[in-house]
Amino acid sequence: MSAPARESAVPGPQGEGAAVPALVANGLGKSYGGVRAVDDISLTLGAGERMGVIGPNGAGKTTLFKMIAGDVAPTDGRVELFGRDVTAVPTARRARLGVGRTFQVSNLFREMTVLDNVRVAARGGTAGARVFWRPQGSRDQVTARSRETLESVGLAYRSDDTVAALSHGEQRQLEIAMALVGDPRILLLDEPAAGLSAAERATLRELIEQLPRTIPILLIEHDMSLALGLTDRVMCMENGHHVVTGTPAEVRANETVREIYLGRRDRKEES
Amino acid sequence: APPGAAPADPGAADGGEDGAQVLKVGYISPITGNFAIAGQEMVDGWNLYWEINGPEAGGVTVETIVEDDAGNPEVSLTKAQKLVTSDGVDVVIGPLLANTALAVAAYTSQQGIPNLHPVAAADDLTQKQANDLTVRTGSQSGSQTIFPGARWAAEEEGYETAVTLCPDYAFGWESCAGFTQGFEAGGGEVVQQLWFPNGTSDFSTYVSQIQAAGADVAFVATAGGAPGPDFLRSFLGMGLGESQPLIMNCCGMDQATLRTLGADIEGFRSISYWAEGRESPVVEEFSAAYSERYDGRIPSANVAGGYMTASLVAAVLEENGLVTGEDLVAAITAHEFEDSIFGKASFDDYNNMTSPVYVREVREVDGVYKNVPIATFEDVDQWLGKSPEEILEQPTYSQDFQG
Amino acid sequence: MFEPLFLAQQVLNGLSFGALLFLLASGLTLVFGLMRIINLAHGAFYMLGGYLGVVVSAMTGNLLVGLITAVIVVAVTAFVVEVVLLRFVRGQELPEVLVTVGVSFVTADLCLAFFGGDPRNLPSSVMVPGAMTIGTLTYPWYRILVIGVAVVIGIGLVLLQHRTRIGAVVRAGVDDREIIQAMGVNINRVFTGMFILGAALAAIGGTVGAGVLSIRPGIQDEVLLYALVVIIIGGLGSIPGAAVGSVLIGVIDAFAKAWVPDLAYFTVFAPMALVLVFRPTGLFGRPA
Amino acid sequence: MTHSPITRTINSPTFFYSRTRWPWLQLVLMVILLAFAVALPYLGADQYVVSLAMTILIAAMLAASVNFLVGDGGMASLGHGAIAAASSYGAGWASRQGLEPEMQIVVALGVTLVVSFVYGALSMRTSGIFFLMVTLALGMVIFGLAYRWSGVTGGENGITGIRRPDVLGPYWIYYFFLVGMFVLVTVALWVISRSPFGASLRGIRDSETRMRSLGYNVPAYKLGAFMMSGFVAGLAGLLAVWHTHFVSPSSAGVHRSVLLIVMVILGGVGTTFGPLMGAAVVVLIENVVSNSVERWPTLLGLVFILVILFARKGIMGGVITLLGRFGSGPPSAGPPGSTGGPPADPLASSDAPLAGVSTSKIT
Amino acid sequence: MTLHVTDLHVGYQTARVLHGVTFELPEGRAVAVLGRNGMGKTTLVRAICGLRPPTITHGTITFEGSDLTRKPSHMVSRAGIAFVPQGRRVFGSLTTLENLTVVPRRADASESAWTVDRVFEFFPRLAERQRSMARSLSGGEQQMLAIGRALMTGPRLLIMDEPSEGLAPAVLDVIQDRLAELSVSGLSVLIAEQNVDLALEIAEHVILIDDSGTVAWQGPAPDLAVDTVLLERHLSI
Ligand SMILES: Nc1ncnc2c1ncn2[C@@H]1O[C@H](COP(=O)(O)OP(=O)(O)OP(=O)(O)O)[C@@H](O)[C@H]1O
Ligand SMILES: Nc1ncnc2c1ncn2[C@@H]1O[C@H](COP(=O)(O)OP(=O)(O)OP(=O)(O)O)[C@@H](O)[C@H]1O
Ligand SMILES: [Mg+2]
Ligand SMILES: [Mg+2]
Repeated sequence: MSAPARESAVPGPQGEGAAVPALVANGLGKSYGGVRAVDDISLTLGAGERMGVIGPNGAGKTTLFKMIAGDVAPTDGRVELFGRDVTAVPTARRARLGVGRTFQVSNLFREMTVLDNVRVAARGGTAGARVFWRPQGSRDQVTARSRETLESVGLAYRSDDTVAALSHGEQRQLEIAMALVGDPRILLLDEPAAGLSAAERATLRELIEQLPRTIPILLIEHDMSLALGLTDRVMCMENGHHVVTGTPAEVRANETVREIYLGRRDRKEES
Repeated sequence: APPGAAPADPGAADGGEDGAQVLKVGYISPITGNFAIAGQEMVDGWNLYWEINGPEAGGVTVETIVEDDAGNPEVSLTKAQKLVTSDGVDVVIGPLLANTALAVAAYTSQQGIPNLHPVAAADDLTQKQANDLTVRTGSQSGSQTIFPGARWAAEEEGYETAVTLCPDYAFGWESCAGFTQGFEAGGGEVVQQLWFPNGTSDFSTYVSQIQAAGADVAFVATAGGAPGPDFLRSFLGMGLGESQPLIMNCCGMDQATLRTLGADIEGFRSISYWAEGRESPVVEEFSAAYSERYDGRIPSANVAGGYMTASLVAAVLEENGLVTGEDLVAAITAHEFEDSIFGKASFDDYNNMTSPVYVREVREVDGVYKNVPIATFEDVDQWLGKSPEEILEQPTYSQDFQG
Repeated sequence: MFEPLFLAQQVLNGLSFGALLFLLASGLTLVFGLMRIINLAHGAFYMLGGYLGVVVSAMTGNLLVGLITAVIVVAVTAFVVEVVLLRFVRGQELPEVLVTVGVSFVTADLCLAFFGGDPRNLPSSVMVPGAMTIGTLTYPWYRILVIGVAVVIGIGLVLLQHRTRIGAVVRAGVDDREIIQAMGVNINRVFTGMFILGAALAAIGGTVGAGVLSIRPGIQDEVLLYALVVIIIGGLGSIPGAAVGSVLIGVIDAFAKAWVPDLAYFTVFAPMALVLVFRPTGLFGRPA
Repeated sequence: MTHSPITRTINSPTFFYSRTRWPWLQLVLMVILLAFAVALPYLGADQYVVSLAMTILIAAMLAASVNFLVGDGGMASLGHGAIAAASSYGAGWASRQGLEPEMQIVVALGVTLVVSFVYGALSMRTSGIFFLMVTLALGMVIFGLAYRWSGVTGGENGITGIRRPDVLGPYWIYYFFLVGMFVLVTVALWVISRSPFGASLRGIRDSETRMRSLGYNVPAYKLGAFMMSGFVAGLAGLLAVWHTHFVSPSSAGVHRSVLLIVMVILGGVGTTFGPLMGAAVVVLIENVVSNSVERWPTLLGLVFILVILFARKGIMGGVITLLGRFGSGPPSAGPPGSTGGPPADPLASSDAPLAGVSTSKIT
Repeated sequence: MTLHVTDLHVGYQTARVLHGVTFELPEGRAVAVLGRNGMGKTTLVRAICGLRPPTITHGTITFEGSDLTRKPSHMVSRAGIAFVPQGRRVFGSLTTLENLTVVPRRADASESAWTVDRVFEFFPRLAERQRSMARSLSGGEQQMLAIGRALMTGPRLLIMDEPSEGLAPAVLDVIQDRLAELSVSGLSVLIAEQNVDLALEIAEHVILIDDSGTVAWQGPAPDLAVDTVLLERHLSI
């Protein structure tokens, strides 16, 4: 249908016998009534590749994520994960294929303890989650990994509190832990640093950097040091459209991007 | 035996130390909930008798424990169980509703305790599920009452076609079966039968259908409560009051209906075993006593049932002194009333009351509305002119089987 | 069964029953749809209003006096219930359920103690007498009046919801009570007002409805069930939805009773089950 | 689907109790209750009192099945009375066919599983109030069937004379059997609720969207939970019919289901012994207090209101809070460095009446 | 002085958070509250706005001479304090426009005369989306709406809890500029922020809250901006 337009930077490995790209989005579009939230976006995320998505508020970044994750059915276009067309596959099945994600707005189990949040995330929809004949262990592998992950985001000391008693930033930390704990094969991070203090941002940055390079990451951020500092490529969107894709340096230098998005703060930083 | 627990001793209450004899009565009735008014009336009738005549008969003191079942069969059963095993009553009276009555009767008969029914109308109580310990003491069965009235409608009033509207469950099927058989026995034809589900509150559709059916007479039965007035409101509203002859059953045109609709339904007719407007000293005495205690109200069939049951028990105690168990039942069913509040009453082999049936008309008598008899049929039994065997062998009444 | 006269009459029957259902349901939609309070005492308010309406109209011979008395007494009751009880559990559905069930039990039982168990109807002397006649079709004026009252109330509520700021304030309060208060709205007072309005509508329904359905013990549960069904079919919080749901149920009920009488038990609940299975948010409902 | 946090209040107190918090309390209570239950017939209780205890136990089992669904799954069902009734009718039908009492078990539980499956399948895509209404509608359909399908159900008169197996004949043996079944059901539900499956259910209760994005097949979990809860309800239905030997449409009515939810909330949603407490209060008022108090429905209503006013989390919730005051203090450790300490008294009390919005998910 | 907070102790049922916070906010000035996640910024701000929980156990809050301690939040709002909550919390089932018009305007707010048009001028993006349900707005759009909504009450003091969250960098410039303009007309600002750059640019005065639940440092913003030790110790920068 629509041409697999602008997608360019990393040549797709099609037909070359190389590893299948983790994610291929092809001409994705989404309309809400008259609003065209996303319009003809294509991108390919190769194994181990880290890509940033930036753009002004309301550009369609989150909507794009939702189409990839399966929350929202695209009006046009296709999504492939690990070489498989998943356009019609429901969210849960995509997650079981290995999609891990954070939500822009924390989406947590508010009445449960922090540890239980992570444990439920760790089990995903696997058989382990269906065990009903014995209580959750406190020393099993799932619990151990959950505690480890909490430790790594710096939230271990709150393990036994209910989420409702966490501060906003702490909830954001938990959000990240839940995305990481399930051993995802691809990570979609929607503004993971929002609400985090500088210290926690640094932790987050380390955390992402230390992730195995094999896990491809799609990252939405308004914090430029993360969006540009952690990624190999950056795509900028505006009003649902694709504006430019390139290396962080290229994108930062792009006049349009500076005008519609970055503002003077970034310019100042540079100078 | 149960560990440690002393088994309830049903005989313990009979002989008090001072030799006074006591008949312990457990009285189950819905005093709260949706059927509260009927249930309360049933209790009032019973109490009224003892208040007038004193709590003693034939040297036996009658002690009553009243239990509320709220019209729920499960609760009814629990209460029956409590009365029998915990209070050790000699006889259980009630409950009111047919389904609760059947459930309790099954239990009490199994326990060897007599069970008297002042109001419950289910045919089965004294037919298919009849037993030696269960007596219908204050009412008739659903089909029994309607049968002669229906024949009268065909024979005397000359109606040739009829449409019926009855509730869609056992009581309704039985009432309509009584009507159908009686009407056909009188040479008429039932052209259409309508059934309304329990819980119907808007009757306009059925009224339209009755109107559309265009039969000579409409027979409408309800089990008491709101459906009677609700139906009549629609019926009158559509302007059928003048044009469509109507006959109702006992409970659709009971005092509860008269109290709320009174003047609007003057002249309306119904068939019942109870007629508060009958000119008879016993009825007037009873009526006056009741009115005096219950701010001017006129006794309904429920009150009458309770009162009748009390009179029976009293009469039996007078004659025999304290009797319990099957003896009590035998004594009751052997008793005959020449002139009870229902008229001449006796019992058949299946412990059902054989008594008159009245066709009644709503009239204003001294400023209150009463059902006044315009035709009377004496000695009506529950066999609809057939033999007991025939009736017992036929299928249970339903929409599809009306006898 | 299919003659035009009969059909016309059935349509009117369906419409007037639907109008009655709307009267039962409108207050509940308001409270439940806008405020998300599952007010299980709604039926009890209807009952109380109905009894008062009947008794006072009969005493004064004037329907309007009865209506006003009913509205006032029920509104005061609702005020007490809201301020003394519900306010402490607001937003917590399960405790709300228990409190309103409790209120319903108490109210209904006290009504029984006070008004007795007789079914009560408006005396015909205070009702609009007579019937409308068009050709061979006759239809009671009172039932047409019920349709009229329902239409007026419906329009009023739609205007309230969409043309006044109060509608938006209530919806905002449901979305986030804490924040609307922090924006300077005394949301407790607004909610109390809405709750009282809902109860007052129940009282109007009870009084007007008493000309068609007897008020009696047990009516509170029946009314509540019907009202719930109607607003679920229509979609929570949608007044037009409740109107459509009412008429739909009314008409289905009227025709089903005539055409498929054996299914009359299911005419109310089967449509609801179907709607919910195929459109879980109701006909006019938006996903939450 | 935009997930919005908008309706959420930060810092809202949790409405649901974690069952893990007071294990010793649950244990002690369990032992005390069990000892009392076993001793009851030896304390001179007559048959009626024992029978009343049986009624409570059965109601408590039913309430426990509802409690599991609403406490862990956030699904408040108004159809559990009807499921239990379907099971009772299964047993009743078998008994009418002259089948052995043992066969009743097969028929009753078979019917239960079918009915629960249909319920679950039709309701699993809904939640909150919509779930409530779907289950209500299905319950009404069963109620209608019980009334209308009189060839099988005996219509409104119901089915009488349903016998239980002879081994359970004497009432006190049956009583001990019921105590055993109650313990079994309670323990089973307790285990399930603490299991990974139980945690998954609570996840669904709190956020279905999150669960989907974690890979959970949400409808399947809900269906599973419904089947489990339905099974318990069906079991209770069978035990009920063996107790009263009788079933009628009123047992399928909404009234019963409403009372079940009421028992659960009264006792404390999500607590292990809440259902028993709630059932005991309701059954005792309905059956015992009604002997002496004429206006007992008013009393029952007042009890609901008072319990909620003074213990918003129900009877057991109140007990736990009360013990928490005297007990080891709050379970939460403060953030590192924050001077935790026991809560100051004014805090403990003054938050209560104004505490914000609960996120319990009924709507 | 417009706002006085004196020796404020605040906590929750399960934990005490603030142990004696004292500061002042002069009229037309901006004060920033900084601190790492979970240090109690939101707790402080909510306590001032009269939101519960948390509960104030000790201390006083006065605004323009009147005592606001433990006043219900609508009274606080009517006194002239507007609030941008953390996490946006717009009214999801109202449209963008309704979100702005639903809030009552303060009686004596005429001079500042906030109108829908003026808010739309601030955030043109909102004008485009004015008929959309707020719940369907993007995160950043919701944040703009939350700020616009607070302004619509016509406040004398604007309290913002992390207003920068989710906003694109260019929008922050706009906010900074507009706040500067507004302060000229006497609007005071209290801002809790994670974006330290932004906070230091907007605020003249800074309060640092640390994990003891007390004010670890307060002083002029420029002082903090150059004090790398402080920044490192309390904000890990
Ligand atoms: N369910 C919806 N209905 C209508 N419009 C929607 C819906 N969801 C998103 N939109 C619109 O689509 C546009 C893109 O939204 P999206 O959330 O993808 O933006 P974004 O790029 O993530 O922005 P931000 O940086 O602010 O998070 C917005 O203008 C938003 O209002
Ligand atoms: N409702 C609550 N019950 C108990 N503790 C709470 C509650 N809300 C917050 N807390 C705790 O109080 C402390 C302060 O929280 P607060 O939200 O004020 O932090 P904050 O400084 O705003 O953090 P952030 O930058 O993450 O928003 C935290 O440790 C938090 O866990
Ligand atoms: Mg976004
Ligand atoms: Mg905060």
